[in-house]
Amino acid sequence: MNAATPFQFPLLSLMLWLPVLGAVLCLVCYKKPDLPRWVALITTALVFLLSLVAISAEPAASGWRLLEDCSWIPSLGIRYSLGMDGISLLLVILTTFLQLVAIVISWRQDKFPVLFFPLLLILETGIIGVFIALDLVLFYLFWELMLIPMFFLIGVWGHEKRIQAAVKFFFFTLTGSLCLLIAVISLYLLHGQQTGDYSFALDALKQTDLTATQELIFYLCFMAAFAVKVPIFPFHSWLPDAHAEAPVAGTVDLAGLLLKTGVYGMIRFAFPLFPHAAEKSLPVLAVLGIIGLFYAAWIANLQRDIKRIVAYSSISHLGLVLIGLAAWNQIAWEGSMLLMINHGITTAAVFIAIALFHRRTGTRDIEKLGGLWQSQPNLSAFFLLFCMASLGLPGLANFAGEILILIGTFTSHSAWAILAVGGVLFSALYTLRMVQGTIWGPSCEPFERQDLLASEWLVLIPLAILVVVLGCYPQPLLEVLRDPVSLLLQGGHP
Amino acid sequence: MIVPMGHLLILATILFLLGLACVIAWRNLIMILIGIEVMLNAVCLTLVGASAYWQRIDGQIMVIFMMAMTSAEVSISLAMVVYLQRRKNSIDIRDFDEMRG
Amino acid sequence: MIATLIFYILGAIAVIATLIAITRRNPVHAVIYLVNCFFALALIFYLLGAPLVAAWEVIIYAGAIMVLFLFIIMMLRLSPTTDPSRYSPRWVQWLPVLLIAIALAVCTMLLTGMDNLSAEGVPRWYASPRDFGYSLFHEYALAIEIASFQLLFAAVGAFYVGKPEALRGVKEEGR
Amino acid sequence: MTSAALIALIPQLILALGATAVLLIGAWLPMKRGWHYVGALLALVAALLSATVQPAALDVAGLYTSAPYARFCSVLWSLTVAATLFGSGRYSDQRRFGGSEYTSLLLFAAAGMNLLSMAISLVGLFLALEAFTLVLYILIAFNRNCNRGAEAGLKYLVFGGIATAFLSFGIALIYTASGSFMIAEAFNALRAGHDLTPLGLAGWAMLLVAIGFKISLVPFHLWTPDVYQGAPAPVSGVLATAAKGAVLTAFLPLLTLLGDSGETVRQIVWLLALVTMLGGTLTALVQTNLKRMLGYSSVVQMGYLLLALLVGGVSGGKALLFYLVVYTVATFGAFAVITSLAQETRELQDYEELAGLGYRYPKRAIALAACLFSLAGIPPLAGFFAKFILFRTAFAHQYTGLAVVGIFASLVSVYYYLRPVVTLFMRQDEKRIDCSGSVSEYLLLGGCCVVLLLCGIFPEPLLALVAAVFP
Amino acid sequence: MALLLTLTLLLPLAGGVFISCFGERVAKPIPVVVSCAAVIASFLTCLGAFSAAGEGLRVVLFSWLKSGSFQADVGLHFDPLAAIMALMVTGVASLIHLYAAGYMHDDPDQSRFFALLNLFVFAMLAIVLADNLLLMFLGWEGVGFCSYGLIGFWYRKTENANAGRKAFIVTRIGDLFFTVAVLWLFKLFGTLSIETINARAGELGLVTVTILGLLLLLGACGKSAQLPLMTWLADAMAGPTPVSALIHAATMVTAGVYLLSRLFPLVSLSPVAMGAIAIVGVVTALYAASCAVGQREIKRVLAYSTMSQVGYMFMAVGVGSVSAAMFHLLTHAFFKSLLFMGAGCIINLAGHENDIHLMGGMRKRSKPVFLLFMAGLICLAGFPLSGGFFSKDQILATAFAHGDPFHLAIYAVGILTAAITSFYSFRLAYLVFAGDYRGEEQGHAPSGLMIWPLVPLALFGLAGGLINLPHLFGGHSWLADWLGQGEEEFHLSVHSEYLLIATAIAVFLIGLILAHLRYRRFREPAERVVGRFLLSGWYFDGLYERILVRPFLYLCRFVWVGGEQGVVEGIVYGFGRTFTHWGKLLRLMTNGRISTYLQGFVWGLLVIIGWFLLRSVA
Repeated sequence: MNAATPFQFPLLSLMLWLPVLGAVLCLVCYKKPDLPRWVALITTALVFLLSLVAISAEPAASGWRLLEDCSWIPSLGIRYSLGMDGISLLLVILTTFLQLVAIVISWRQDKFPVLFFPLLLILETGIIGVFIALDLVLFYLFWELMLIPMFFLIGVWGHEKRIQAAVKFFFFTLTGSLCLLIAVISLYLLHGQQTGDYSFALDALKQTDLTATQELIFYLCFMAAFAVKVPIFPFHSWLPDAHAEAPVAGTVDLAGLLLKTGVYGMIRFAFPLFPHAAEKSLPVLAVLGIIGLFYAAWIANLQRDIKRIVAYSSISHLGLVLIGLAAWNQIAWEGSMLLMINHGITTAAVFIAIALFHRRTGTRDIEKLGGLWQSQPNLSAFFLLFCMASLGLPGLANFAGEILILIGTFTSHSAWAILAVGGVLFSALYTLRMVQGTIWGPSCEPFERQDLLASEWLVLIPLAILVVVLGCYPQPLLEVLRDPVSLLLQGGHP
Repeated sequence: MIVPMGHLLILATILFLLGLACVIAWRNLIMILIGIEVMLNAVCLTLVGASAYWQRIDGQIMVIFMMAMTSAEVSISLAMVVYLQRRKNSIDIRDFDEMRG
Repeated sequence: MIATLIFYILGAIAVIATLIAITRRNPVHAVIYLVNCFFALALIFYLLGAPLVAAWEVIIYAGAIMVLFLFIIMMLRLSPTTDPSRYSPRWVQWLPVLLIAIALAVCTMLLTGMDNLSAEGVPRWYASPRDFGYSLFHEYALAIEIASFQLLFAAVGAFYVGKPEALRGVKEEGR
Repeated sequence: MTSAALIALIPQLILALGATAVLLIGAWLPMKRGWHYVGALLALVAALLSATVQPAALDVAGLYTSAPYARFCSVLWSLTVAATLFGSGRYSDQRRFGGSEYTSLLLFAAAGMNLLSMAISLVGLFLALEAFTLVLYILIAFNRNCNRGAEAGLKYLVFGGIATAFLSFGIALIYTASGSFMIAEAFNALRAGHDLTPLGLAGWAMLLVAIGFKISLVPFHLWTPDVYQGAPAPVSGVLATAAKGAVLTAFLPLLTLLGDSGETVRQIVWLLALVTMLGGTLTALVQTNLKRMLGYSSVVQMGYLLLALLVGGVSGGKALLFYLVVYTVATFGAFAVITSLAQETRELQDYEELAGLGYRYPKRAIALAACLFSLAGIPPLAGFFAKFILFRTAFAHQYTGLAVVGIFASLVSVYYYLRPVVTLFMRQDEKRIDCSGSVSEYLLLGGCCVVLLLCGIFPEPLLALVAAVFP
Repeated sequence: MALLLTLTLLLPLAGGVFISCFGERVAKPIPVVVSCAAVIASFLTCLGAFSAAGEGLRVVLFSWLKSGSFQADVGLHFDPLAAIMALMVTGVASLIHLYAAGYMHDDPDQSRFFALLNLFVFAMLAIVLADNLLLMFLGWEGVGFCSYGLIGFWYRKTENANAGRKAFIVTRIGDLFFTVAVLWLFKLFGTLSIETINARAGELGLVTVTILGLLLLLGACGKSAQLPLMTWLADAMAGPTPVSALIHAATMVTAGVYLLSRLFPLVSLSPVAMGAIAIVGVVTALYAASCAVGQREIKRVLAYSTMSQVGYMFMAVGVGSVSAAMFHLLTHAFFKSLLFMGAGCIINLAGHENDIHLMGGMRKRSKPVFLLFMAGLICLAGFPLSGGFFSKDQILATAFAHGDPFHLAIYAVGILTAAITSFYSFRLAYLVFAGDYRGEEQGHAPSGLMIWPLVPLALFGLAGGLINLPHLFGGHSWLADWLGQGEEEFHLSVHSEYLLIATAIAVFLIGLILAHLRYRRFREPAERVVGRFLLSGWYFDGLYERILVRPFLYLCRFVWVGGEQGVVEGIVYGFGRTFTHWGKLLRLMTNGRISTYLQGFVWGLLVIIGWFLLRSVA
């Protein structure tokens, strides 16, 4: 993975920068308010296709399917190096797909579309970049690049308490990532002093030999950033606000993608760079995961805003993912990755359905909603399907990941797994409560009685198909995940 | 040299700080400017003394520049005084605290 | 020897004059006392072998600047009769100021007095106008230019700021 | 005063003589905006020359040097002034103070700043500093229909005078201790073992007070917000960028020349940096006026820059220059936005008035947002790399504690940089204030944004340039 | 064969998917036709594949989850047990579909109903045919979801929806234990294949087996509404009658029994677990029977009786006779679904009146319904030579045959329960059919589609004894042989068998007579504590409300208000407040006064000078 790799078609860069190009185009043609939509749609569609093309790339011996590496800021030792292995591949595809969905679902966004769509596109670049950057500074740049667009998406196009939510989100994330920055710089300096070559490349920095305390401190700094994004239990309080207040596109990206960047950061950077510290921290992670699993589920039981319910459910699910990571074995990790992807799809789908309900009824209050099956049977059916998926009904998306996590965890740490199983029950509680309050019971009066529009069908059907297919036949994904996961497990662990 | 440099410095310091005291104590713009003049003169004294001590001429030359600078500054300051007097009909600096926080 | 004695006397005069000057209620008196101080300083300069500087001290400071002050004071009719209490600090206000000033003075003097720049071996020094002028217009020619520019633009500024008539047809800045 | 010296001085001469010429001709030829453009042109030419002309001799009459470092700075300041002149046409016309005086004063200020960054002799330093300070007294109070302008002028005048006194006393003391005005010699003479002679320290104390005033370090910073608020927006821009930058660039060699004997001084600078970063940040948090907030932000930024000064030497210098460039562009851009949002009679300063302007004036609002984000150090804007390099340098030179404090401060600072953005974009505008801009302003802002973005994505060229500046 | 088996499983799925996707968009009858066709076809294919069951048939469709050492296929395993069960499920389901076609005839959204019904059949078949526990778990949860959707089918009434949710949650609690058992089994054996597990069960230690057994028991309790997880079944009657007939009588509630019989080789290794199963079964049987006596709604009576009959099945497993369990399961499936559908007809006759105290005289209204219903009732009550009689008797006999006091006690309670059973059966009969109509509703006669499917069920129910006729009556206990347990059946001495049969008949008669005396002519019963106690199912709901639900909600509130809003948010906003507070303080320094600002200068200078002085003194 040095400059010696022969020139190849820069697929990654293309995927990465196409959205920015689209954003620029949108801004250029700001005179006509309709054009940005189309530009955004076409761009995201193209990127999606590109990401599908990326599947064809065969993994090399090093595990990387695609690599790009060229000099960027030599005087600081920063290189422009991208790499994509199985995990990144799946996450990138998820990203491009959900972005497409987000664009289509917010098609009728008529408040300031000139800025809305470019921001979405830039956000996409940021997320993709995070998933494929191999240079720590590059990674950090993309990590921060996700921040501004999301901040504006929440703050400008969000709901009632949007400003507070936006600022809160901004601050939590920034606090974490500044810790990350400090650690990165110090690690870089240390490595430079030891070896003489000042570089931010991941592989180079892996070679740094650190004392236990140094390693622990750096590890904690890294984890601070990732823990906020995941979010791990005590650092989660930005998430419900952000999810609840963001517009539908923002929520889709937040729940579907941004949370995953945290986990990705852990497995790609934090664990491999500081294996010993990581090993020591695993029980803590597991405990935090379990706490988050229960804590969030319990709180979700009392929420009235259905978006908040789903938001807390995300925390809960990622707690499960965390447990899987902490179990540190093939099955659990594959399960975690799978659950990340499935959770991305299901939760995004649930949020979309909720947004559609919201458009029709003008409220997200579980007390005011109800009986929507009467006026919107199709939408409600989708909603029911997605909810069932998210409470882990076998045969639907989430179950596959969850059961793998549970099995993997049980084989190494039975107690954690048993607790986690308990957590799964609570997810049923709040999910059913939400379903109950929304589509069953005596019916509330929606503003618009009409069921689904064409564009909404267009979004919901693929999601539904994915939810079912990924539940019944996740094997291809597992195939893709197997080798990279085992590599990371070896690379990360002494 | 007629006196030790140290004594000169002491004298200069006293003058300088007297000027400073004047600046701090007075609310009257004119008096504040006067205080500044005093401080500058203390500086001139130091420079002259130093040039005598080091037997070098450039200390005195610096004094000339300071005088030029001072006169320039004074002209502007007094113009400002006039201007303020005309605007607010006061040269009490306590009357100029519109901007705060 | 005499010179030294005169120096101390002059120094005392300068300090006292300044002390009185900065405590006068009436700016005019202050200016007058300050002129005294400047004369004393001018003499000290002379004793230190800087006749030109002494001359300029008298001409520029005592002559030009102070007169300018007087002129402005007269022009603005800032007599103490206009409510003296408004402008002048009371003793209560002087007290902390003096404390601070003394503290500073002590510190500075201790600091400056620490390395003794004694006058031994330093001969009398006399900067003749000739070599003064020489070095002024050789080494420091550029500086002269800059100073002259300064004066020019100071004049411009003073003129601009002091322009009596307010501009017509411009609404007062709201804020 | 040799001819080589004159050649080396050409840019500054162009500025000064140009200023005079503009003044004289302007008396006969009263055109308003035209003079701005003439002046901008002159400044540009000066910048161009100082960028291109490589003088034979570095030393200029024993007062100044035309080393690459100095030339880099003079380019920077000349450009700033040129931009100010270019962008403030409409603003000054509406207030009827545009024209030859304004132009010539700014040009002369530019000359002063250039000379200040070039000074190698305390006399030269003193003269240059005074040159543009004097001009700024006038420029701050230049809008004669505004009480706040007058008040700001007064405040700057009083403190400027006192600072001058301190500066000159410091110089005098150093001269007394060393017997020379040439900085290098003087500081060599000041050394006593690995510390300075007491007299030298006394001189340094006075210098520090003066410098602290000029670049507004806590606790000498209190005048800053008031003056920025009262002065006309373009002038505030110059105050916040060039005026401070020039002093900093003159300060860097002073501190560097002390070498290892400057331990005591560095301790004080360390302290100043600490209190400046913390005090400035905390006070800025509660501001509700854009110009005041920018004032405090400039205070905090100076605190960061002190880190680079402490490190000193080549690496510190590089970090300093890079940061200074980025800071100048961003801050200047912010003030340019204020300039361009200003109406006939008033500037929009309070956040309340900015509410929702982002919808009706998206271009300028975005520009402001970009500048503020850059100041906050959020990628992909240049501010990020500026901070990155700065803190990296600090870490590398064992100023870890201060660097961490700095990072913490910049974290908190995000809050007050976000507030205007939030009000611009996320509030509804009730009172539909109308403030149309002019083309030149748009060009200027566009330029700023482009620079910020480019330096944020490809900092390499600027880094290389900065590296080339230090031999 | 493999194809047939696959079709058996997939046909209902196909039907369900088709209806749920296009049901709304096609002409009205099509969904009904499709679903009935799908189920009947699946019944036929099952029948076709039946012969292959003898030597066991295995089909692997595709690999579902494969990761590391873990692998779970979508694989079917068709052995006698599965075969008999599958046949029953599809058969009963077909009849019920037909019945439902009539029952739901004019319901606006039939298609949702039939889609769920088909999906349910699929899920149930998945349980039955699964060759590994994960697939079984899929079916297990699937039936849960379908019953959730079907109980709350008339969702406009909140209590219906609540009943559905309750059913889901309570069964889910049981599922937790099942899940843990599955995980553990994987950890132990490295596979989830049922065969392997059964084969290698012997390797396990006694404690492990016991714990596993108990876990599985709890899982089964959830689905089969046994103590302590039985509270949902009575409420589940809120669903449409065919649903009650199919899910809550014939199939889903017996899934627990099936699970235990499936893993019998494992479970039977632990006497403790077996004992626990038996106790749970018998206690539930008694409890439910007692509740059934007190009920007023006809469907709730049947619900409780279902509960108690399933209790009998558990008891059978507990006393170690899978064949007896399956035997009772089958007969019960027949007569209980018959009873439910009959109840549906009766409710129609009574004009959608549920309360048996407001019925009576139904015999006059519709002869056929009366006959069919009575057929079911006597099976339930254990009328000699009826299917129910034989199956129940075999269970009791097996229990008795152990001979040790524990089993004798179980036998005793079983007998007692039998008495109560026959009592409430005939109570029901008298209240519904005897006398004159006491309500004022004007009912309507059920359509033919609702009558005819009952006939075969009635026949099966009455003649059900034949499939496992004891040797005493000249039978060859075919079922036991078929399940390969013929030889391990206990053979009692002839006279003790006669004794047992005599007691069975005796208790039947006792029940009958008591009911006759009490309910021959209708008397409005006085409100009595006992009555209310039984009516409310021993106040178990209130109890759980108090000891589980409320504390849980308090916990949630505590976590939310105390933890989230109090601590977490508090810390976050605390930071902000602190900073702004300091900012405000510092801001006071900038008060616009030049003199104040000068102070800054002076103090700064003082500090600097002072520090320098200190340094140079030192």
